[in-house]
Amino acid sequence: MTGAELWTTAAVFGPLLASLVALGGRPAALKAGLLLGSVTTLAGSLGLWLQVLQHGPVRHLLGGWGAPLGIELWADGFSVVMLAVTALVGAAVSLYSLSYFGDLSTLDAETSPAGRAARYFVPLWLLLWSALNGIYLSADLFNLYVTLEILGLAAAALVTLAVTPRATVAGMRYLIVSLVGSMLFLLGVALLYTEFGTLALEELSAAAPGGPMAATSLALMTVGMAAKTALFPLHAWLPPAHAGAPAPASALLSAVVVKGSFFILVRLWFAVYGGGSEAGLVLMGGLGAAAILWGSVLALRQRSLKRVIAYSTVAQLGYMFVMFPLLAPEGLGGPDPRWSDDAWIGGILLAVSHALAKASMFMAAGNMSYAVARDGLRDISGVAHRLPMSFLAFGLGGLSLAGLPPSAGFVGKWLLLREALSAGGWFWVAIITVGGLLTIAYVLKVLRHALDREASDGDFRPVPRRMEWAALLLALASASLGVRATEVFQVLLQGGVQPWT
Amino acid sequence: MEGLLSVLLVLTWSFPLFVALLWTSARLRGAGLQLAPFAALPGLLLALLAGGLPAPPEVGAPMTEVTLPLLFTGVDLVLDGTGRSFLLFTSILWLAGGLFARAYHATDVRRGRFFLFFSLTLAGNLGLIVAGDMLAFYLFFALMTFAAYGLVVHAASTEALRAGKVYIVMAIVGEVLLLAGLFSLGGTFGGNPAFGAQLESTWVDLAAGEGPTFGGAAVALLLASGLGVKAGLIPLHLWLPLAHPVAPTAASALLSGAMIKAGLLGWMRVLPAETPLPEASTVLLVTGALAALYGVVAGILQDDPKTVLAYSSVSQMGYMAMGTGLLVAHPELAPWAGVALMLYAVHHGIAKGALFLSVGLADRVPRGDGDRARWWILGGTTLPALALAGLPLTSGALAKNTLKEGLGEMGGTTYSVLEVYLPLAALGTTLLMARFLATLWRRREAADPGTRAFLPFSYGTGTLVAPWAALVLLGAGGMAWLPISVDVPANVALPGPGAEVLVGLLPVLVGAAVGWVVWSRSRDPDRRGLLPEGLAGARVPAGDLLVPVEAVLRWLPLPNQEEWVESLERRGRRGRARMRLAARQLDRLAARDVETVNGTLLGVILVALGAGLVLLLMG
Amino acid sequence: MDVTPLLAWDALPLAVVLSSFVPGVMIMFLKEEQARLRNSLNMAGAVAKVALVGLMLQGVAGGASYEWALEVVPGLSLTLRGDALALLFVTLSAVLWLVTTLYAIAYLEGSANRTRFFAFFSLCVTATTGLAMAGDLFTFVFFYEALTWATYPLVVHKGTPEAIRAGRTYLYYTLGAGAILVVGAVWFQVEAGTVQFAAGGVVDATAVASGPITWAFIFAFLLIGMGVKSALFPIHGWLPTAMVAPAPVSALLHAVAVVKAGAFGITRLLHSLFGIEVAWEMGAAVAVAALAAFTIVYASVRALSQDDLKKVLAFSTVSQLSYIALGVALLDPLAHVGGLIHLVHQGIMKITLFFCAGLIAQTLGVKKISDMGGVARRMPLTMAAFTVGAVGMIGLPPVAGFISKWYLGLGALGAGQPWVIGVLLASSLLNAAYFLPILRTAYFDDPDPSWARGAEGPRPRLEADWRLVLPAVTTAVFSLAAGLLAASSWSPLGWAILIIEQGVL
Amino acid sequence: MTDVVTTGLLLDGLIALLLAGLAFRLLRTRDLFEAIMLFVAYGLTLALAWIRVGAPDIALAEAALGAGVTGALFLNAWHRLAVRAGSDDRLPMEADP
Amino acid sequence: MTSLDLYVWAGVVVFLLALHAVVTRAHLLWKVLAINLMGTGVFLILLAAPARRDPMVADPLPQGMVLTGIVVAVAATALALGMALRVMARTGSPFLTVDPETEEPDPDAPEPPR
Repeated sequence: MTGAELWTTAAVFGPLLASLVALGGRPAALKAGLLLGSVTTLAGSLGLWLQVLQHGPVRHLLGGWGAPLGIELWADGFSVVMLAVTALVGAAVSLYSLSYFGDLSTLDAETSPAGRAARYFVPLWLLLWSALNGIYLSADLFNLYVTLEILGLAAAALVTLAVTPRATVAGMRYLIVSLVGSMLFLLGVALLYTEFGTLALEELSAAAPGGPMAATSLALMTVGMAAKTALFPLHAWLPPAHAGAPAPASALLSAVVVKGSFFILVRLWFAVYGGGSEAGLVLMGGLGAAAILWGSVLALRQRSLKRVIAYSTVAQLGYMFVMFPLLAPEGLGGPDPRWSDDAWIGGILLAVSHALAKASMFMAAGNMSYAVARDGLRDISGVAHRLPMSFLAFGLGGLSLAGLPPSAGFVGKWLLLREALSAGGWFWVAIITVGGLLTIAYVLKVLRHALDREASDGDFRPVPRRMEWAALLLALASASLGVRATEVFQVLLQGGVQPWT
Repeated sequence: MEGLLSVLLVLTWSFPLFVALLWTSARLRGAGLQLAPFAALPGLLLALLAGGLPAPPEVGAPMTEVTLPLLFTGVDLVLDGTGRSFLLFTSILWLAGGLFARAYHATDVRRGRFFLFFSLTLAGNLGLIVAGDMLAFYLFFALMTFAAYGLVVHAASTEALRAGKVYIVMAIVGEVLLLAGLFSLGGTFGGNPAFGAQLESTWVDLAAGEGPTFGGAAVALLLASGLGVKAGLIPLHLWLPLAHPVAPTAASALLSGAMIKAGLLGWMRVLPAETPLPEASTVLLVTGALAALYGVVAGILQDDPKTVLAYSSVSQMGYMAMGTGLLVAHPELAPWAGVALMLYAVHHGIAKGALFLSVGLADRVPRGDGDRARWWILGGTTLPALALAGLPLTSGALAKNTLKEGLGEMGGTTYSVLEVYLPLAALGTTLLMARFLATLWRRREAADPGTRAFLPFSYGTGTLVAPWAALVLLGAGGMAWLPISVDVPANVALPGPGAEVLVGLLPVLVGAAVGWVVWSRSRDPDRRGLLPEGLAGARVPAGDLLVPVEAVLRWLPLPNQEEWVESLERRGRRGRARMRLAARQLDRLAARDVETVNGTLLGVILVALGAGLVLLLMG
Repeated sequence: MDVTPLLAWDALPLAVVLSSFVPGVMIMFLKEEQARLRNSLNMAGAVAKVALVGLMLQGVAGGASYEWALEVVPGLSLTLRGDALALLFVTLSAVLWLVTTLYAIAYLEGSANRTRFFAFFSLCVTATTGLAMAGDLFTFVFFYEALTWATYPLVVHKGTPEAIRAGRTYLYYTLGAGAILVVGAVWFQVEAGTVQFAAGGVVDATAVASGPITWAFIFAFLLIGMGVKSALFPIHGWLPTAMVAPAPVSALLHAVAVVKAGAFGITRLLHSLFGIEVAWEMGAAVAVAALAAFTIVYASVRALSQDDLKKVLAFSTVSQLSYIALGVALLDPLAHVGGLIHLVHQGIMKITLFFCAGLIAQTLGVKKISDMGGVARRMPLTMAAFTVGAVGMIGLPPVAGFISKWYLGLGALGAGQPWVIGVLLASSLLNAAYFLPILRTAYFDDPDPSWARGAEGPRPRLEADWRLVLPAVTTAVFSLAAGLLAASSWSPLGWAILIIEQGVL
Repeated sequence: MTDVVTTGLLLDGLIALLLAGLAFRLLRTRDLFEAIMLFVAYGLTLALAWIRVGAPDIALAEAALGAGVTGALFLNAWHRLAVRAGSDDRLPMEADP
Repeated sequence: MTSLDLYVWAGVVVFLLALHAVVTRAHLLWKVLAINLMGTGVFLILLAAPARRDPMVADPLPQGMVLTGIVVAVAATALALGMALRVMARTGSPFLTVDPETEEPDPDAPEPPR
């Protein structure tokens, strides 16, 4: 087995195996599953990272069969970065979930709701992890469809682990949106296959899809993925679902699950379709801009902690779509459009930064509501003085989101701005800037309540240290990534925007 | 000897500073209190020792010099002839004042604070005399000015605080004007010119219009008026008549005797000696002449002896302003005018000091001791008063005659005018002195709150009387020592003691006669008012011009800043309220986010897509 | 110890930055009760920083220059450069950080959340030293924005509604302008092709002439970004509000870090990016000068009507800061000297004033000027220090403030802008008008009888905790010394002249 | 041949129409049980269609999974709903709100 | 018009009808039904449309995909029905609405006017 094969196998099948282990249901099985999943994905992503950095994109034919029937795994810089971020977030969330549901060794899975939640959470999460890694490493459309479907089902199930009616409804709505999205995607796949007779991304890319059928299929897949990514105006399912889920699930959903469909979108638009059409890119950017504004404004108006963060996800996802028009600053004319490295690195850095920061913020928020047993902004008054580490984590996460140094968000925004300014795209400049300010405003709103000392005399339930550390470590990673963004830069250039040309 | 002088040159101002520094430590404060009255001794010593030196080869050349290159922007300390004269009488005055104050404030609970500011002011006053460059002068000048505030408001009464306010406001205005002038000089020179040749060449450039700001005359007027606040030049004298009566007696003596001379010294130092500036000269001459006369008129209409003396200072400084005016316009007059000005300064400083101390002494005459003591005081006081009036054979006459001598050299219209003006002014001074003696006689009670506690005359005699007597004697016997105290250049011959005795005697006699007539015809049972019937009700309020100025300021509708800010904030609140309203509407919209967007929008998008799909498939 | 090898160590700037960063991060993970360890870490960091800065000073005075860079993404790197100009600011913040740390330890004794406070306190200084030594605009903006958020927890430290409001105002202003700064910086990079700082600027005069409007906008964006921290007129509002923070924070805000970062930024903008000649040709420098001049007068007028001592000091800061901008915007080396030395002078004088205000508030509970009657009798050392600061602010000799004013004035005349003299003098007048009444009240009014020392318990030897008094007196002595010994080569003035001579401005 | 082709086309048209009609009916009806029954019927029709397009193995899977298992799942859900609806009249079985 | 075209058309019609129903029918079970129908619509297209190019050769890839798709659809249906039943159990309603009577106080309720 070559290195690449080993690492890809570890990344995809490690968590799957772990999920099976965790199905055992006993605390030891849950712990073993989490450990196995974290270790295999961390090792797999690190190994692949080095591999890709040194040798460029790598491929792995599962079982030795080639297309069309064999399953091919394929990794370039983009895959590896997403894989690594997911591994980081996943490891932290795994650590977090060890304590979130209570002491696993004393939990009675049969009678206590927390025990039941824990028993479902761990295998579901590991399954989800495997699916996500599968998405990042998929080389063909059908594979993407299957992993996407698993991802959607597991994610929706995670939301419903929270027992409140609100969360249940939100989870159901999420499931429906997700299934409809998958159907749209599958329809698009069908059309593509009809037209080109292949599903392998590389071959499709070589065919340079064009014409009405290809356009329709791209439109269908885009709508489907946009619904799953909660791109404005298809975002409405997200806030109740992400806010309603248990904290570790919220962290996963907001940080990495939406990135799965985002990953597919980027692959489709740029790797397969060579950028699609200019108007289409601007439309995506415009939707992203609208998402930034609308999500931020609504985040500002929320009165519960997790809702603020959930709406913030809507807004931050907008940034990743603002990347779309900036990627091709000189238009798509000609066979080989000049892709902008600035926009590419900047956009992906923002995605990475958002993933780390959002996970830490949801975990920190989980700690705060864990301590006060409530979730309203007014209920967490004074929590900064009781949970300084969680508060710090939230603050650091917030500053990453807002794109303040030393976070990767700062470097990412700098690069995006540089591209926008070089291209004279003042609209994008304004959106990026205003979005950052609105981010500050809603993060500040939470900090303000947390800092309020006058009302800090309620009952506090002690928060396990492990949960605080998980949030803080991730926040620190997100806040300090900017200093070493060059690592991400190097690996992202392996393959780049359009890896098959 | 040279080394000793250098050390003294530094000690002159640093010793008082050191004494002041002791105040910051609670333990050493007592020692500081003991040392403060003698803090002027190094200065006096320096002046006396330098007097014994052989005269320097040329006028204005330094007798001794120290450069402290690290200090400030590099400080030159210089003692030249002018400086020695000023240092001499100034340190004498400070010594006398300090000793007087030590006794006078013996039971004052705030005497610690008094001597703190006393030492600081002293450091500034002596420092500016030995300052050899522009910025060093300004440094000490500012120190003196601001520290003296503490002396003015020492009593902390309402009047004292008002006087202090006026004093400090005018002082700051003066500082600003002075600094503006210094900037112009510095900007022309490109740094900080030393007094003497460097400054003179700066003036040459300025007068030639090469300065970055104004012409020479304007700069000279800026400097003159900035220093003129200290010198009590009309109309910048407003603080003088307010501050003198309320300040402790010793402080008044120092303010009037020593500190206002700093203004004069400043004029002599910074204004050009060889570059004629006719416009500036005219202004100085006219305001000086006005001040000389106005001081007399306003002074006669006062009741408080210290206020009378204050106006007398205004009047006397008017003479010195005239002298300076001549100096600025007529470089050829420089030696004469310079000598005359210095004589004036020394003479007036000592005499005025003596007069002020008299008031303080009179305050402390115990009631039981009656009139005999008062007669003694009055008798002693008359001597410096007469000297001030210019009685022949006194220091005043010497100063006046020297000035005339110089003017005679010059001739011309100015001389003719002055020939008439000066005797008239002398007459006025005599009348003012008469009025002062009368008000002093009437004064019965201590004016200084906080020192009302009865002091046995016997206790205070030694310490209170000794400095007073010393100053009286020095003031009266000035003729004997005054010429030695001033370096007289070879081309200037001081007039002898007998010169113009008759001319000089006349105004004094006339003044005394008028005083006698008014005295004897007064309807006042005490016959002590010494004010003609017609003027009995007329009074100039102390601080004269200030009264209308204050009225105007009160009347001016100055914009109320707080109201303005308030209105801005009101507007901000209204804006915020509007924003809240908009936000609530947004909330309503957002509450429908889920249903609205999910249902309608999703439906529309999907149906549109489906329709497009069908069309494509058909095609 | 032989320090020669250290003197040639290129990573000295990084060591200076880390000397506060490392303790700061360590403190973040300490428990609230570990006060001794926390204080030791803090003081060790502060002393180490001063020592390292001392080394660099020695090196730079001998003509050396330090540069350290870390690539962030290709084309953008964090560059730290220790040259004479950077060291002017670094020395100021290192020294003042040391005294402020001592002060803060005593000031906050026994209060809550000290771990957070001191951690961010260290981070603040880290950011400040970082931006002081920034070798390019990217690094500058990096630390500049970091400074903003690092200060926020300090401003809201008290956790009162008022403090939280002030924190919000602070962030809205600074981050709002920070966003504009980032756009300006990126735009600058796009147009100029570089973000390097270089003496005399990196902007080509002919490029400016061909696209004057673009460059005017870039300048305006950058100026707004820098101007908000240096509290230029329309964007100064956060500073008086932020005075609700504890006294050591105010000291940090007003003297050591935040506002200085802005003023230093304006210096960099005018000299290292555009170059002062180009800035004058564009008309940008004169705009800065005019804005600064207006701010000087306007803020002083606002200070006149305040009764809260710290608020007066805050408005005074707004006014005094613009001296720096004014000085560096004029086209004359003497004016640059004036502006640069005021960077230091304002710092040491204002920190003295805030120390004293904090001392008085802490010891006597007095915060309003109208309640300050007779404070001088109860706290003579404090008021002596305060007097030095106030006199310096007015610009009276021999305190440092006069030296600044003198060089500014001479420079203004040299640059052919005599109107500046009027502004300086008006400012002096106004400063006197609001500082002198404070002194009068403190020295000449009668004290509150309840203040008598030892009213409860034994009479302490000193008027207050020595760790509070010592910093105030120290900085007061600095203020005096910076004026009295201005002509020495190690004074701020001497160093500023070295900066001009070495041509690093 | 033509007949075969025509017959085949007719059959395919019938199946296609049936698919569309069943789908339309089951999505429009207000009766849940009827809808589920229609869905099972739809599934079986679909299996026919799979045979017609030449995928008999899929037809098998469709009949077993698509119609059989899914239908059973729906019936189970309907049953539970009906049981609850009997005790709780707030559970509508038919109408949209 | 071949028979394959007919199936493609049937797939399109079913897909669109089902899509419409997913959006417009509020009842969860109908939504799940509709999603199933959407899937079958896609399967029809997937099998029939590519085959139009060369009806004689059976293409194994779409068949494999549809087979997998059916399995996935069953799994999804099972999960969806389970969740729908949970929704009904927890909210007492088969619709995607939250009944205010059973819901805990809304943390997002507007603050009372001051």
